[in-house]
Amino acid sequence: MPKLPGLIKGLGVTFKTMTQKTVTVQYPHEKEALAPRSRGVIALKEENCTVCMLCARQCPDWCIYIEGHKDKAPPRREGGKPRSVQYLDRFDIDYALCMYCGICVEVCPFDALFWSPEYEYSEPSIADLLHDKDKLGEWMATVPDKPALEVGAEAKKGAK
Amino acid sequence: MTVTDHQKSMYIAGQAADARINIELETEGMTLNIGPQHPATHGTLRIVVRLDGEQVVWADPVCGYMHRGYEKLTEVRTYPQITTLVNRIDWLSSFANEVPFILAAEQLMGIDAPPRAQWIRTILFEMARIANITLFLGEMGAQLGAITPVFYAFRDREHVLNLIESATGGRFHPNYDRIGGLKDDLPKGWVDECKDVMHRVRDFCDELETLLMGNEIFAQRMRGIGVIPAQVGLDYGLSGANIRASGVDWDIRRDEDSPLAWKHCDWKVWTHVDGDSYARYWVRLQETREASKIVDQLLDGLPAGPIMAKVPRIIKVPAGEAWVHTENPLGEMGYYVVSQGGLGPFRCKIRSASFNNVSIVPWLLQGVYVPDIITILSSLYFILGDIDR
Amino acid sequence: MSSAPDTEAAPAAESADDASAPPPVDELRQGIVAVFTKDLGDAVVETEVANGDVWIRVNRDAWRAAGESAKRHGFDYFCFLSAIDWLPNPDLSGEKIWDPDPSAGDGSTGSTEQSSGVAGGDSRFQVLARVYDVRRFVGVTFKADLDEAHPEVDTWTTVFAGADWHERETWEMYGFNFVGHPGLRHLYLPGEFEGFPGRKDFPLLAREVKPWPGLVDVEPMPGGADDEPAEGEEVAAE
Amino acid sequence: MHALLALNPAYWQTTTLKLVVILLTVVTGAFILVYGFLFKMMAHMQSRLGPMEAGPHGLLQLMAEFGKFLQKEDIFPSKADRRVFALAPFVVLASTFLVYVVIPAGPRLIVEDFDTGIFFALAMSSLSVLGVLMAGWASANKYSLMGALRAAGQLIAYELPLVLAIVGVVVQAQSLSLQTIVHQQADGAIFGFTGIGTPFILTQFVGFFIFLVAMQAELTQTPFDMPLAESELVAGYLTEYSGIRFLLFFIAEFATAFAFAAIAATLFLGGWYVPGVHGAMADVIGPLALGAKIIGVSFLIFWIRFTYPRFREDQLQTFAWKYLIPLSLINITATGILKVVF
Repeated sequence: MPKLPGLIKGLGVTFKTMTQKTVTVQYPHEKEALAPRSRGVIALKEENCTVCMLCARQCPDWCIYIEGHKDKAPPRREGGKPRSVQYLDRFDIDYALCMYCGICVEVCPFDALFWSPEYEYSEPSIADLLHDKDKLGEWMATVPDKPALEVGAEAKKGAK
Repeated sequence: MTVTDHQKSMYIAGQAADARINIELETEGMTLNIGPQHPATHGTLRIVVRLDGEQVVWADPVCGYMHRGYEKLTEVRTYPQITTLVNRIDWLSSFANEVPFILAAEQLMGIDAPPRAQWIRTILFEMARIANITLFLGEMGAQLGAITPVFYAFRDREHVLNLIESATGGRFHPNYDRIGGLKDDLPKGWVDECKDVMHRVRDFCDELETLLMGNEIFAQRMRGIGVIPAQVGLDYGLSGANIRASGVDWDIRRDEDSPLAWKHCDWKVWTHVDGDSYARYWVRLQETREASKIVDQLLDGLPAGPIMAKVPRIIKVPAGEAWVHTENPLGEMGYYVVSQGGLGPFRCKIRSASFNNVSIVPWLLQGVYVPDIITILSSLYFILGDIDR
Repeated sequence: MSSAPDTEAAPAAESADDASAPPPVDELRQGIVAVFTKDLGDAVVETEVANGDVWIRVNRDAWRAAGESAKRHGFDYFCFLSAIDWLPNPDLSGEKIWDPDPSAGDGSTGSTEQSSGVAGGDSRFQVLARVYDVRRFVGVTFKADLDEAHPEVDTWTTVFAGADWHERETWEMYGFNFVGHPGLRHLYLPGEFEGFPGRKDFPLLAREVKPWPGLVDVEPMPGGADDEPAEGEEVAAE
Repeated sequence: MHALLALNPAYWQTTTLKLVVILLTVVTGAFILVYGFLFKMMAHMQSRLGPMEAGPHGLLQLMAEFGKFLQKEDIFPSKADRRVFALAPFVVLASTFLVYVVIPAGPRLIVEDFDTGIFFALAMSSLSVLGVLMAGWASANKYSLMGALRAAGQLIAYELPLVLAIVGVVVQAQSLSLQTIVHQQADGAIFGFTGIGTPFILTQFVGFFIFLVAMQAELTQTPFDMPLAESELVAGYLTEYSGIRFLLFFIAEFATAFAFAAIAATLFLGGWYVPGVHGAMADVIGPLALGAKIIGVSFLIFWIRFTYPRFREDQLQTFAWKYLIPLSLINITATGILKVVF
């Protein structure tokens, strides 16, 4: 005959939990804020981008498509020669393929890509997951400023 | 009244049908397919089982449904790209997969990460262990029919995942480890938050202990089921809690001088003598408690300093071969990295724990009842990504 | 395979080259190497003790003897068994992994001609196995060169029961035939899969199907005849 | 009830009235159990909220489930034995409805007061084994076959302790009819104090414990839910059922739980009797009292169901034959001796 205390204690645990408050967050009504550093979506700061194609080439999933062209730009100093600057025509990230690894954000030498903890951008059709340049620009608004580091940490120069 | 031919043929057909049913029922045992979509297998593992009544005569796991060909992929990728790939092998404790790979690359390059990075790596390693094993502790109850523990496991595991996310950015796939250190330092207030989450993890372990371990039905279902003697376990290359439950006192964190920070805190390696499912569950429960104690001690002694060693921006690992293995939550996970000085490794053999842990199943399942198949499978605690790579 | 006395055949620079200051003598591991050389005699072709690990390369036909002697000397934990295909990686410098400064050495991913790793060996296929002693906490990696035409070696399943699955996987991926294995059948791949995907010459189809987005480059200046290199213009490498 | 309505309905009117009342109690009973315990209590025991979206606090969730099952296609496996497959849920449902015939909810609120009331109830409840076997065998699926065989073995094994547990009560009440059992409990006295009558739980607590355990097994609920062991047999004998037939099985399961809880309340907790209430008032308060007692008993059942893991097949059988049956025999002899002495 199995001795009772073990079984009774088990019942006690479930009864205690029944009386305690539940942990459910009812999603559509209440929303839980994500940590500022969590990788929800990639935002593009267009003016920083110099079409160096580094992110498209380092992306393991091949999901960044960039097209750009060179053009003459007014010289910096009035007397100088017109500068040739590279303009961005197309910068698409296909979130259907992206695995949120963050290599592109890290490898970008000109700080044009940022992480934002936004996560509510699911689409009924998978084609709309290809975010183009201005959609990525919109995400810039949701990029939090860099959180302070823990005590004892040395601020890395230019850490994203 | 003569019997018409039609009646005669109908009669013979009826007899033949009865005979066929008898043959089918009595003699030839029933072949049962457990999986590939089955609640007891963590992912897509199919086990073909030949039964005689309710007892297993012969069992053969069929894997490969989740085979992504990692070793082939690593040959065409650079080291940072492989770090993102590699934490998808054992997706429950994904940070724990990155560490041995990065250590192997660092060993080849002869670089050492600064102490603060090593300590934070160990903290996140132990938190990945907690996230992995708490799911097992709750889910083992579900395999035996108790629905409630799973929810406690997920409830308390959520806090650990939130912490990992606030530090690394990803709940399941942190991609936080770099050759020479870590990507970023911890955010403000992370250490105190981590302290009371560890406290909550210990409460969860006590709660599970009263709810399941004390429960006589649970003990009756688990004791003496799926006994693995130490020698057979070693032969099959079982590692982690599976081998410690059979009495082998071996833990890579304590017995090998790995650059991580396990040697700075005192903790105990738990072993059990029986080697049955109950022992495996018990050892894992103690390991979760030890892991939370390790994290507490590491948090207290976290040294200040840089998070990243001096590393060139484009990393070229010099030629050579390195084998680094660590004590992952599922068992011993190791990478045999062969490098020829390129951006990516020339060949990277991934030794995952669950592959060996499941290779013992044909030996272990002989003469076992059907409900015990599920108990034994869950007590071995494998993850499909780990088996199929 | 002529057993060159201890000179490194590998052209690639050895990490711990013996020429300079002799590495700190790690007596535990030297002892192990001594035990195996005594036990297996001349079957041991080459040994290597580097940064806390032991490699032993044995003759192909002494493979099972090596396993048995390992088990006798306390290495009863079977870690893994796999294979290395020393054919150089298909040329990936151009399109698959992009190397920012192509000037570095001979192409981005390693030498073009076949090389071999620690403890030498010059055949294309090498079988690789590792065993571990859970009491002294030390492990040994065994290697053996296999003939390229039809690679074949004795099975370890009689010595270590765990080798069964590993050998099935290696047979499936690299085409090594394990003599005496109870049932060499597919472990991961579907039944009628032909070809050995593990080998270096097996194409990785996933990357042939889709053009690489990194190939696209910035279009030159419209009417670009006179684009004299202003400072800081040609920053992107082709 | 006739005085209440002050009219003299013909026989067929009373029977249709009884039929309607029984139908309503079965459905509301199942509704209360499913919503109250399976949805809400289980959720809060697992620190979650349970259904909140459909209706205030998820009250209409069952309506949604009802609708969902109705519009789901009623699939018949190709090799299934069509007639037996179609009939199985109705056999189980029939056995549930028949049990309600003998349960008294008030001095006059009873469908038919048989002299052998409790004997009839148990006989009807053991009919469900037939339905389960028909379902398991007809769906031509390995899992359901094994589930059905396990169910048959378990239900038969636990029929015995169920019956023996009741013999103690019958010996003490000296009658098989449920109405008299309730009356016995109403006007007994414990050492002169007649306040709460003598609910048999005070003297028959061993019988009550065995009845609860055997009831848990009859309802195939954890820790005795081998037939529906989801982690091994996917869904036991219910694997091939879908649509309206699955709904019938589902209602039958919870209606039987309600029925058994009602029998347990009547036998051990004094049924509809509330101290100090007699005559016409008892007809009104009676059902409420019985309802409260049923809720209490089923709270116990479901509490055990959500906490314990599952027995293995042979442990389940040994537990029945080696522990429960000897214990109930001892209980019967003890009651017999005490009955004679006092």
